[in-house]
This record gives sequence, C-alpha cells and structure tokens, in this order.
Amino acid sequence: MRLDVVLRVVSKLLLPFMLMFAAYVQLHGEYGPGGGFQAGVIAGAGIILYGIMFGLPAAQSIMPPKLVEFLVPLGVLIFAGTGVISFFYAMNFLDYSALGPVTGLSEQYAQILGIIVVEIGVLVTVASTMVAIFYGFAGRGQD
Amino acid sequence: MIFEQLPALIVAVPLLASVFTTMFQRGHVAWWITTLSIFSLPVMAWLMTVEVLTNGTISYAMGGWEPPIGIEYRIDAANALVILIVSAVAAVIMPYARASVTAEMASDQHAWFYTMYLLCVSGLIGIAATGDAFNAFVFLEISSLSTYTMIALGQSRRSLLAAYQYLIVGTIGATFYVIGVGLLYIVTGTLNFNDMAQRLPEAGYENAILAALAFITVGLGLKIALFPLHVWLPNAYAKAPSVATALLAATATKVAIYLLMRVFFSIYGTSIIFEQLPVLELMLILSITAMFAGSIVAVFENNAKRLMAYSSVAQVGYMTLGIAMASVLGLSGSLIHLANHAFMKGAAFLVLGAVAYRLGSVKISDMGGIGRVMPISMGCFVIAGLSLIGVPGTVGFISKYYLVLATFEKGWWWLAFLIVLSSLIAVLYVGRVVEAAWFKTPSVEMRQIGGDPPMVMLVPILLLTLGCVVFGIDASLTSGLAETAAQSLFAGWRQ
Amino acid sequence: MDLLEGIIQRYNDWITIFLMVSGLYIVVARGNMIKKLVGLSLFQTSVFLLYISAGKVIGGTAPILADGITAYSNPLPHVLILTAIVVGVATLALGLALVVRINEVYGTIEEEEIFPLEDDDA
Amino acid sequence: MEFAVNSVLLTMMAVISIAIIRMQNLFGVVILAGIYSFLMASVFMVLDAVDVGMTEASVGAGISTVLFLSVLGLVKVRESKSIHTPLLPLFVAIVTGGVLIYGTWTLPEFGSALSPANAHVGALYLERSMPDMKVPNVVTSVLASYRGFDTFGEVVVVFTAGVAVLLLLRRGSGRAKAMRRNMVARGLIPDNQLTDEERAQKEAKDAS
Repeated sequence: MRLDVVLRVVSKLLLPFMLMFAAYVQLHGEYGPGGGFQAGVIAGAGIILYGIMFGLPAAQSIMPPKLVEFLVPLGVLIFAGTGVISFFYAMNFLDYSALGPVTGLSEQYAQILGIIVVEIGVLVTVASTMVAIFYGFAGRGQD
Repeated sequence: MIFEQLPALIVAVPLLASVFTTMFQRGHVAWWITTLSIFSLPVMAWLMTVEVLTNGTISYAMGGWEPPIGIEYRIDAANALVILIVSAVAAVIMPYARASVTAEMASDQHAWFYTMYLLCVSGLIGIAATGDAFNAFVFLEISSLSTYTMIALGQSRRSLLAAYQYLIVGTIGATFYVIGVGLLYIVTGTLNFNDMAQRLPEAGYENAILAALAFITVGLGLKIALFPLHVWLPNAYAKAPSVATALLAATATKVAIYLLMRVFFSIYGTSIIFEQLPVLELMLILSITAMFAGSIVAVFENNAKRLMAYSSVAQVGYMTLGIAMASVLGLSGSLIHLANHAFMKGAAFLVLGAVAYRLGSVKISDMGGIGRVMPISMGCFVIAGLSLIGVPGTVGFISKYYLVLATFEKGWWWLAFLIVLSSLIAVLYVGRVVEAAWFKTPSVEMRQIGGDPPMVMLVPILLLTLGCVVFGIDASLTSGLAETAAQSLFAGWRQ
Repeated sequence: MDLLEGIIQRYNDWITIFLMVSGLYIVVARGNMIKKLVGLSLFQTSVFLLYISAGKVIGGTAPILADGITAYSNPLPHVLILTAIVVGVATLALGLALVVRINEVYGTIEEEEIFPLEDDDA
Repeated sequence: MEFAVNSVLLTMMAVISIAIIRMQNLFGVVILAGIYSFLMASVFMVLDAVDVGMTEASVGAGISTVLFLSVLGLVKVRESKSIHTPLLPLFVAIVTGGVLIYGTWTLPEFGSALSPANAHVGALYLERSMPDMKVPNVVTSVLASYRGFDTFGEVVVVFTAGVAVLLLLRRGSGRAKAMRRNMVARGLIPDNQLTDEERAQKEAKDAS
C-alpha cells in the first residue's frame, strides 16, 4: 500500500500537467501535429487517470456526471453552430468565410478562426465522451 | 435562398435536434423536439425532389470547397427518391413512437432513445445524399452505432445479444467497405463519386479495381443482408423495440442497396472492367436463393416478427434481382420495390408492434383469434400481407410487374416464372399469420386485451396501409420517380 | 538496391495483409466476446496501414509546411485515418458496453455458453 | 531506410498477432493489443503520418487499453477453449487474404509523388493550404476545413457512442428506477411489459 501513496501523489501532480499538455496540443494544432481529437483524448485521459487512482467519487467531484452529460452534446452544438452561421450569409454549411463578415476578419483569418472554434467543439465532445464512457464502465463495477 | 441549403439542412436538422434531445433529458420534451424536426424532413425531401425533377442534379459543396477538394452532396433523382422514403417513413412512425416507447422502455431512457432515432435517420439520409465515398462511411457508422443501441434497448435479454452480433457483423462490413474505398482511392486519387467515375476508365491497375469491387460488394452486402450475409437480421429485427424494427425494416437496408447501386452503375458502370467479374451473375444467383430461402424459412417461423424479418431477406432478393438485371427497367423495378417495401413492411411491423403493445407477445401460437379483437390493425396486416404476395391492387403487384417486364425484356422467361413461384411461398407465410388471427376463435384472455391500439398508433398504421393501396392502384407517382431515378443511375453507363 | 527494396516492399505488403487477415480470423473464429473485439480492432488498425502507406512520398516529410522543404507526404490519407481511428474507438466502446450488459444478464461472455441458453425461440 | 525499419516493426507485429490468437488469458491479450497499437503508431510515424501516429498511440494504445481493462475487471478473464473446428473462419481469412494479395499485386509504385493518390487531390491540398488559410499543418486544414464535414460526422459518431454507452450502462436516475420498481412490485405493470430481469425477480418473489 505504500507504493500506492507514491502513485497517488504522482498522479495528483500529473493531472495539471496533462491538462496543460492537452491545451498545448489543442492550440498548436495548426502548426504542428495535434488538434482537437488528440487534445481531447489527453484531457480525458487525465481525468480517467485521476479516477483510477482516487476512485470514481473523487473524479466525479471534479467532473460531475451531469456536467459530462451536458458537455457531450455541447461540442457537437459548437461545431454545428459554426456551420449554421454560414446559412445567414447565404453560404454553404461549414463555410468558415462567413465568419469574416461577422468578425471583420479577412477571409484567411476567418478560416483560421473557424478551424479554432471547430476544434474546440471537437475537444469538448471527445474529452467529455471519454470521461462519460469511463464513468459508465467504472460505475458498473461499484456493486 | 434557404432552398439552396436544403441538402445540408436535411442532415443538419435531425443532428441538431439530437443535440437538444440529449440535453433536455425529459421524455415528452424530447418527443416534441424529435417530432417537429422529423416532420420537416419529408417537406424538405419533397422540395428537393421537385427541384431535381425540374432543374436536374443538385450539387452542394460542403464548406464552400468545390469538389473534389471538398465533400460534395450530390442529389439526383435516385437519391432524392431514397431520401423521400426514409424521411416519410421516419415521420409517419413518430406519433406511434410515443405510445410504444412509453410502454416498452423505462422512463429515463425515452429521451435518449429519441436521440438515437434522430441520429439513425440523419445517418441514413447522409449516406443517401453524399457524393463522397469516405463521407458515406462516416454516416454509415452514425446510423450503425445508433441502430445497435436502439436494438439493445429491446425488452428481452436477447436484444443485447442481437445488438452485439449486429455490431460485429456491421463493423466487419464497414471495414470491408473502407478497404474497397481505399483501393479505389489508391488508383484514382479521389474520393468523390463523380470524379472517380470519370477517372476509373483510364486508371489502369485492374486487379485493384476488381478487388475493390469485391470488398465493397461484400461490405455493403452485409449491411443489406444479402443472402447468405443475412444471419444478423432476423434476431436484430425480432428483438429490437417495435419502433426501431419498423424504422430499420422500412429504411436501413434500402439505403445500403442504394449505395450499392451507386457504386455499381454510376462508378463501375462507366468502365468495361465491370464485365470481367461475374458480379451480376453472382448477384442473380444470390437474389434468387434469397427469394426462396427467406420465404421458406419464414413459413416455418413461429415468432411473427422473425417471420417478417425472414420475409425481408426474401424481399431484399427482389431488390437485388433488379440490380442483377442491369437494365433501366430492372433497376426501376428495384427502386419501386424499395419504396413499396417500405410501405408494406413498415405497416406490417407497426401492426406487430401494436400486437406486442396489447398482447405482450408476437408468437403466432399466442395470436389465435386476435383479428376479432383488434380488427382494424389486423385488417391492415392483411392488406400489407397481400402486398407482400403481390396481389393486384396493392403496391407489391406494381413492383413485381416491373420486375417481370424487365425479365421479358431480357428474354429470361424462366426468371419471370421464378418470381411468380416465390410469390406463392409468400402466400403460405402470410397465410399462417392471417389464419391464426382471423380463423381461430379468441380465447377468454384474448378478449380482455383491450382491442385496437390507441389512435396515435392506429393512424400511422392506417397511413402506411393506405400507401400500400393508393400507390398500388395509381402507381404513376412512384413508378415515374423510380424510372427517372433508374435513368439517372444509368446516366454514365457505357453504351 | 532497387531489387532489394522491391523485395522488402513486397514483404511489407504481405505482412500487412497477414495482419488484417489474422484480425479478421480472430473475430470470426473466437467465441469470447472480448477477444472478438480485440480482433476487430486489430483488423481495423491494419486496414489503416493500407491508406497510410499509399500516402507516403519517399524523401518527403510530414505534411507540415516549412521553408526549404519541397516534398511532403500526402495529407489526405492521414485525415481519413484520423477519422477512422476515432470511429473505431467509438464502436469499441459501444461493443464493450454491450459485453458488460451481456455478462450481467447471462453470467458469461462466451458465445458457446450463451447460445444453448437461448434455444427456445421466444 | 524506411523500408527496413518498417519490416522490423511489422514482423514484430505479426509475431504479436500470432501470440494474441494463441493466448487465452485476456489480460495478456489486451496488453499485447496495446503493444501492437504502439508499434503501429511507430510505423505511422515512419511513414510521415505524425498526427495519425499520435492519435493511434493515445487512442489505440491508451484509451482502448483502459476501456478493455476496466471491462476485464467485471468479467471472467480466461477465454474458454473453442469446441468447433475453425474451418469456416480459416476459409473466410484465406479468401479475404487471397483477394487482398490479388488486389495489391500491381499497385502504383510505393512512395512515388506521381502516383494517382498523391498527385491528384492530395497535391492540391498541399498547394492551397497556405494561400487559402495560412495553416502550415495541412492535416489540420484538410481535417477542419476542406473536409470539415467528415470531421463533423466523426464528432457525431463520438457523441453517439458517448450517449449510447451512458444509455446502456448508466444506473438509471434514482427516481425513475424507484418508480418503476414500485409499479412492478404493486403489479401495476402487466406481465407482458416486464423486462427479463424484472420477470426473473418477480418469479423469485412469487416462489418464496
């Protein structure tokens, strides 16, 4: 059980770093390898690791199941919402150039903005789904 | 202006609705969201169909990126017809769903069941609308995952088993499809159907193209439940919640058949290579086997839902028979049967759902005399059954009429004979249910089950049955659409 | 040298095919539901290799544009496979959830032990 | 060079897959599958697919293994020996392998920038990513913009799986469950509407 203490301390220390790494992978996606998926998986893995070490209730106190259940569809909504905006400018679904007139950015930067927003949607859904799936399995083992 | 966005909207509306049904986890709110969004689909599908018929093919570039750089939605008469079928059936089932889902599921599952229903519908429409081979795979998976989940929500513990088995088979099928698309991509460098069709004749690398055809055919064959790849279907249909069974039986296999037609005729049809493999001959043999084997197994089935599921295996045989004939007339027959089968199987499974709702069982041995107790529903079942047989005045007759015409055109008299012969077997299995329902005296318990189901369930049944009769008497709408659709699938066919 | 490379390349192709086929074999042959899912993910993963090796350009680098580099590998297969990997794990999660439920109601995850329980056609 | 490295990695993977077929301890199988994914990720890296390698390592070797292990905590971890002969599976495997060998016998030359796959649409993305959107990682620009709709579909797939797993595994909200149990206990739900579990419980109660 003493080894356990080391593991617990390490994983507690690890959590913020994992989340930071996820943020790096997320934001750096345009310039290097990475993006919403990879970041989402890493962030989800952070919470899962925490849950494995400290038990399901501890993980659920950081990420309540209700919140997770809300975040899973929220990511899709962010993605789809970005797509729907273009309808209002008579452009096709998911045409990020429509973000130009909204924000006053040039076409190229409107594209980049679109990519960033969409990747956030991906991150939210992927990370929360990973956590949701873990909660599902871990919750089954409780009784 | 909004009309130009219809191809995207028809997929995006149910997807967005599924987001909201997930967020508001209240069963009745979810039902309203689902119903309102699903009711908009047939309207949009109809507008698109009119647009296609008047102005020709619609090409819609997702994200504003022109194909083949971006993903294209390409609507011609063929997929307009398929989208129309899917959205119409999905809408008709909705009122029925409320009563049936409430009876069959725990209340905290309702909202997310509707999420799955919406995702399944949008996945199916997405497969039909897309003009991109890989995008079709993504939407195939959306519809598949939601289908597995719906099946697993059935009441019996066998539902879980059926869902698991379908998941394994379905994933193998999808992976085969991905292998096929990968090989096509390697030799053509594109994923866009239209672009692929143009580049295929000059591509060379015959081996890879033929292997791709084999993989795509087997992969989609698993989804279609083409004999002998049908083993997952009877359990899946028999054990799913009634609403899910009706939706799947009426739409899911049809969309996969459409995709197979698209690959065969619009892509491979442009190239001489198609004739180097005996695909069509093989398909002819399998279709005929399916027509007979499916029907014969159905005759000996005691569970009415399974009986109808085996009948679906046989009916799929008629649809692929039209593909195997590779003529405009044969393909028209397939497409008409696609639409008609949605009416009759939709109606039949909804009636069986109503029986399950009142009686709690769909075993034929338990259904003795149920016709006297639930006369309207079982009357509708008789009409749907006559349709399955192909009696004149019903839609089934129109389908078979076209198929028989196509065999005459080819000079295959023996095939016309086989079509008629297999219809006679349908008399036997439909007859078994009808005999139990109408020619036995109901037991005392049977008299107490409460008669026909509530109005919300009865109206969808009546609507689909009405479709069986109306389009059976005046087939100008369906057959006109199907002929135009067959011609547009054949547009690139090498002369 | 070319001959040697040709031989090695053919060897690699065939090993890839062996990997796909062995995954498929596990799915079809085994009755244990978890092992089937393992086989399924092996099968899918090795199919990805078909795409990725088609996108490789010899002498090229990863498709991240930078000054002074002229040859890049093809980004499109990478994008497709990213999508396919995520689809694969989604399917796996659903499959495992079904296995957990099946284990709860049947007490086993061996198909050969479950089928005898379901002989009567209810 | 790439050839040789890949040959070594692929050979190791072939050995692992044979081990997976033979091994009956599911823990071992799952761990081997994780190693397999790691090796595959390395192969992807060698083939310049850095994004894919990263994803395969985190998803295939990471998340999948965690999921498998958390399920293994709930089920029997030893696979029982199969009784029937694997003739059909062998047939399926051999035919599939045969068609694959036939299909890949002559393919565009490996690694050529002029092969159809690399010269047609793929090359267009490399040319246009900078002028269109100033994104140097072309994988990101294709993923999120040119083929953004695919990615949207993919997010929906993940969403579907998330909802599906919760729907199947979530312990029903206490109130709905209790209401249902109460109704079953008081006999308010007709027998034919009971789930198998409820029926078994009821029969057990009736018997006692």
